[in-house]
Amino acid sequence: MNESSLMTNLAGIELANPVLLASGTAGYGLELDGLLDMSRLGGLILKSVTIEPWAGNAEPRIWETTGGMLNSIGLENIGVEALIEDVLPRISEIGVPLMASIAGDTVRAFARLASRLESTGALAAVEVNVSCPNVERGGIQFGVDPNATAAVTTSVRENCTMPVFVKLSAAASDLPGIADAASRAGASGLSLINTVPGMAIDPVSRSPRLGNVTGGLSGPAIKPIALKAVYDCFRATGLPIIGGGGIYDAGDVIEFLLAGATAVSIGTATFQDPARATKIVEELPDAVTAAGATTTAELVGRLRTPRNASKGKR
Amino acid sequence: MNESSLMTNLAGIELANPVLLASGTAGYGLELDGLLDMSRLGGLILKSVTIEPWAGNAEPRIWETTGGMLNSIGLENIGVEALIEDVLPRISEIGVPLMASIAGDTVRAFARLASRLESTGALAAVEVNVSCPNVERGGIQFGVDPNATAAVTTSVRENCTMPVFVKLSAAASDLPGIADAASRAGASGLSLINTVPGMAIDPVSRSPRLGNVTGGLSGPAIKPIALKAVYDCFRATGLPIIGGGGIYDAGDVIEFLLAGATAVSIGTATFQDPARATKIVEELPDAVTAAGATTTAELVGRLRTPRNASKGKR
Amino acid sequence: MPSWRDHLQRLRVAEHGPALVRAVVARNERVAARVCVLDLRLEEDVPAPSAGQFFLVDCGGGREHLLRRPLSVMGYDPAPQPALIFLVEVVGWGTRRLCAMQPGEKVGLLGPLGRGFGAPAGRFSLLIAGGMGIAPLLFLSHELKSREQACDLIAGFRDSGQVFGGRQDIGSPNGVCTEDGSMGGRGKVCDGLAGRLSEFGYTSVFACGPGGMLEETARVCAAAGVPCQVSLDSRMACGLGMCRGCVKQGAGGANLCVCKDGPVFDSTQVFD
Amino acid sequence: MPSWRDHLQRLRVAEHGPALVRAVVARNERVAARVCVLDLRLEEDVPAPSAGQFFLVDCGGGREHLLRRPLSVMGYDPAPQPALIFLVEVVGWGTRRLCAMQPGEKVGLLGPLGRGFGAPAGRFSLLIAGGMGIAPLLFLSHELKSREQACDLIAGFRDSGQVFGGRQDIGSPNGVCTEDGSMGGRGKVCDGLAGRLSEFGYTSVFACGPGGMLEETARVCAAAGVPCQVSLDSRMACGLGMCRGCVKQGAGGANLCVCKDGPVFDSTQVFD
Ligand SMILES: Cc1cc2nc3c(=O)[nH]c(=O)nc-3n(C[C@H](O)[C@H](O)[C@H](O)COP(=O)(O)OP(=O)(O)OC[C@H]3O[C@@H](n4cnc5c(N)ncnc54)[C@H](O)[C@@H]3O)c2cc1C
Ligand SMILES: Cc1cc2nc3c(=O)[nH]c(=O)nc-3n(C[C@H](O)[C@H](O)[C@H](O)COP(=O)(O)OP(=O)(O)OC[C@H]3O[C@@H](n4cnc5c(N)ncnc54)[C@H](O)[C@@H]3O)c2cc1C
Ligand SMILES: Cc1cc2nc3c(=O)[nH]c(=O)nc-3n(C[C@H](O)[C@H](O)[C@H](O)COP(=O)(O)O)c2cc1C
Ligand SMILES: Cc1cc2nc3c(=O)[nH]c(=O)nc-3n(C[C@H](O)[C@H](O)[C@H](O)COP(=O)(O)O)c2cc1C
Ligand code: FES
Ligand code: FES
Repeated sequence: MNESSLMTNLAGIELANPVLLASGTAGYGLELDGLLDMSRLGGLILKSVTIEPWAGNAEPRIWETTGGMLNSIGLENIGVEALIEDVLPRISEIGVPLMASIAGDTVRAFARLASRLESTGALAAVEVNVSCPNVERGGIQFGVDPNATAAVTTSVRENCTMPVFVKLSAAASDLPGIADAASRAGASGLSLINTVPGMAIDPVSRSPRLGNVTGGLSGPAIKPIALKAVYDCFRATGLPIIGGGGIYDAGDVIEFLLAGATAVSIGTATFQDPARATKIVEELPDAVTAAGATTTAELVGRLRTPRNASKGKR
Repeated sequence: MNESSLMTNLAGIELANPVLLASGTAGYGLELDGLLDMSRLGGLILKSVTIEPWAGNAEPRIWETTGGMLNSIGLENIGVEALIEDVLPRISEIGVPLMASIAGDTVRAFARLASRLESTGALAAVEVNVSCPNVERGGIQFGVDPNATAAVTTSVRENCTMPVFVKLSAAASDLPGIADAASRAGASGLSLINTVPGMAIDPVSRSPRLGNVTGGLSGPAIKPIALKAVYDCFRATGLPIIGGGGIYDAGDVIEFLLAGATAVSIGTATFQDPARATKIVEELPDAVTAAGATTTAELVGRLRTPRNASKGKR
Repeated sequence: MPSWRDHLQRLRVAEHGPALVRAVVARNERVAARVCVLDLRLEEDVPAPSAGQFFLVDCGGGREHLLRRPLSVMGYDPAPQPALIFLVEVVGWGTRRLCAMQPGEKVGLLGPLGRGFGAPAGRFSLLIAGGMGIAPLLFLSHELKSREQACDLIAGFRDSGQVFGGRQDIGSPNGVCTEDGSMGGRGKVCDGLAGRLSEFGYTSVFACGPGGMLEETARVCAAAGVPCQVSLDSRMACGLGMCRGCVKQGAGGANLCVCKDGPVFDSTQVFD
Repeated sequence: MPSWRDHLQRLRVAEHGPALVRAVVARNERVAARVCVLDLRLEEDVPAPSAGQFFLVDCGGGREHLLRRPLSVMGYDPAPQPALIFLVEVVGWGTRRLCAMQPGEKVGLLGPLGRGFGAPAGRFSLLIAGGMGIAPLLFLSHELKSREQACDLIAGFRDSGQVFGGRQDIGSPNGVCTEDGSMGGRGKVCDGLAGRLSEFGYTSVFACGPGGMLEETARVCAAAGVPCQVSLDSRMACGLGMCRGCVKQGAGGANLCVCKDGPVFDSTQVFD
């Protein structure tokens, strides 16, 4: 089994393999230089940017939990102009597809960000972050509302020609309905899932562990939730999906592919080991073989569901 | 610090301490006899019952995940008549407050169950399970819809005089809104949270780990999600709350009290150790002292939130 | 549906019911590439287990690996200090942890659980083990022999990395085969079972192993008119019949609660 | 806001940047009730750390405890085989795991990370340590002395369960006190600091310890006109400046990235 077995077509973007670094856990990519061979990645999703630089939330911003972590960074970022001027020229040298992630508190802001980023010619796609649990406006409030999600998607779609991935949260009563709204509004694909809203408290000082009180849960703890989100949305929309949430090894990647993801994103696991994503790329061919396949592409959505999976039999 | 420091008034029910066994992880209580001293519990919430006996879902039904487990039991239960005839007379001997949990696929079914159970005189309260992720109808579909939740609550409220706790799922876009709907419909309190929808896949056989494909996630992995649900719903409604989800030790109990729970439920941790709930009761006075309090009651909702917890500062 | 009345009748048997006890690793011996024998000294007493019963073992997973792992009793020594012997194959986190334990480390146990093997029909029993299924059958063989009831035990393994050939105090199988022929005969343990039943005139069969092997064994026994008891495998959470997590569908669609009503069932309860 | 231009300028320094390496526990010595000294032999080379820099240590938590733990370098020996020395106080899962490690066990390291202490102003430095803050200050004291720059190191601890009095190859503090008086003098390490500064004529102060102690030190130094560098503590995820998890609000509300722009800052950057 060779490297070509990992070739991935993600909504028209050719990736050498389906393994991407997730938004926000790999910064602007440059920080990881020297710690992993970034040219071996399928691609890189940059930290979400807003129009203006943003300072983020009160400290403390992170807390480890059982099998995961909470964060309330609050989208601290350098702003789109600094991204374009300082980051893109240098990170483009790596030679793998780059995706920008955009966040805004108005529909117009998303549209402006998309068109401004498209003009650089340096990006393969844009990810629309309507699911950040850590900002007052424009985050998860958009992503749990089908109309707001559709409005943002439409305006991004109309303001750029790049593939548009809408990143959603699992904290929606009717996630497939929201995915469908994004699909109808012209999304090229979905990105699932963002962190799950949560909190932690110090039982001695009685204070919240995060300065922002609540935050977003990520890591292996949420993997079952993320897998179901991918499974449900793949069945509801058939759109290409970037699946992630708790991925830690190549076996986890196979699970996401089977649930319906075309590519995957590695987030929190990068903290455990900055080189984890490339290790996963190395392990992936064997995991594909173990699953009885010869390419990752042929595993997408190929979960073998039992015949007798009936809910509530008597 | 003595035992009286744990006395709890839960919507008018006097509990010796705030520690309850959760529904579904302690069966009908009788099974645990001899393994823990049940008379030392605050109370016991029985496995959810339906009008007719119910056989549950296809196997396999459980799968361990990082920091938690998935289950898709599908409400297998002996039916309300067997509960009344065979279980209640024997379990009542323990002498701690008992709560029944009821599940149905119509509003009428919930009402019938409540009135039938009230007639026994053996129960301190009823928990309304509108949040089971593992049944085709009448589970989480009710619990993520404010109107359905209100309709079920109203009909239970009108058909019994016991305190009514509505058990909700965190998988709702607007959980505080649903809690509020339950409150307006006459709920005496809330029970938060039921398991979180999720799934797992065998990356070798390509099959789901559960016969029912999807299931509900419980255990420490979901504790941050559960705490936030309690915090949000306490602030939205002020109702007494039975908080739970991933509780493992007395420190976890303090976290839930601070977030706004009046009592707590121990679920999955009972599998790790059938006597865990009573161990928690034993540890609780020290944890209360460590939190700088003299009674559990004075900790309820007393999270110390920072002054500067502003979302998205610049 | 099983009889719920029966189910409830069996509850509240605290006197002879399972116990929560602590044990200390007295010895941990690697007996094959992936298998070890764990001798545990009990710090408190437990009701005497019978063959086919099992314990839920707390491998020290804490919050991170919550569930206890089911392990069949392979040997039990009531005196002078009560001790249990388990056979463990490394398949995942918990069994890896157990096989890495050093003498002196503590383990939490819940048991004995479930219903073990019933009395054999007739005078000559065949015990058929697949993989770690050998553990409860060595215990059964020991029990039968101590009651002077004749039996043969044959054991099949995937490969030599799994073969456990017995130990003096526990006994050993009468024959061993591996699927890849790397040790003992080559083949599956129930190959030629029909011929063996008639040739030696076994009057009762006991089987423990993978599902496919149990089904094949049950089929051959049914055809030959030999009563057969099978011990089932299932994932478990409580081990006490209360969570309904281990339930499997048996003959006629009935719910079989493996941890409480089993793990041993008459093969006709399990297979149509 | 910090200058983002600056931030990005400091990126892509792979040549001298941190490395991901494996190390082997060479020695693990309990030096107080809650504290141990861990000598790690590096299997690969790392850029030479300077005093105040730290490593993110993978304590083997896998999926269950994902984050690496930050530990300051207390000692570094480049030859013959490069080795690092850390001082570890048990406070939770990761530090408990580290302190239980046996010689021969492997540990993953990421580092050296951050910016260490800058050059002292003037000729006579005072180093003030609170708790485990002694680790980087012993390293700094060693560095200063090897450059023949004079310094005194005073160390305060909560109680005797935390006291580390130094080791021959690392050096030791000039004075030790505990808050409960259970070892050395009784009191806090910055009690009477103003008097000490003027009495001995220190020209530069370096401090590492709890937030309150740093603030007090900074205040006294500012009043006395003595330049002061402080090393901050913060929870960390990446250690590389990319997740913004460690960011603290400094003077004038500026964002301080503790892992990358710190942990050492000029006290005026931190406190208004
Ligand atoms: C009644 C009974 C008796 C058993 N006796 C023995 C024995 O004597 N020796 C032995 O080596 N094995 C025995 N097993 C199988 C043993 O329980 C599993 O191999 C073990 O639970 C795997 O745990 P793990 O953490 O290593 O694997 P993981 O795959 O990490 O476990 C994940 C989860 O799945 C469960 N699980 C995985 N495989 C099995 C399985 N085959 N059966 C039940 N649950 C499983 C685990 O308990 C755990 O909850 C028995 C099983 C049962 C039901
Ligand atoms: C730059 C720097 C240098 C440090 N140097 C040392 C040293 O030399 N010796 C020493 O004993 N300790 C040092 N610490 C503190 C040490 O990192 C924590 O005590 C340790 O991370 C606690 O981990 P745990 O798993 O034992 O505790 P847990 O409470 O289980 O940890 C939970 C989470 O919180 C984080 N955390 C908890 N306490 C702290 C803390 N005080 N600082 C940062 N993160 C924390 C952990 O990293 C982990 O992510 C240093 C901290 C920093 C930031
Ligand atoms: C520290 C941190 C920062 C994050 N920042 C962003 C972000 O800026 N934009 C975004 O879309 N997602 C962000 N995420 C979410 C991740 O991209 C990812 O969707 C989530 O963490 C789940 O995946 P994981 O479990 O692999 O980390 C962030 C996550 C973490 C832990
Ligand atoms: C095996 C299993 C069965 C359950 N059955 C029920 C049930 O019948 N009714 C109900 O309301 N909740 C049921 N629950 C949910 C628990 O009561 C509890 O809300 C949930 O597991 C979260 O708490 P925990 O993390 O402490 O387990 C079940 C949970 C498990 C793990
Ligand atoms: S394992 Fe809980 S009922 Fe069998
Ligand atoms: S720890 Fe990630 S930026 Fe500092």
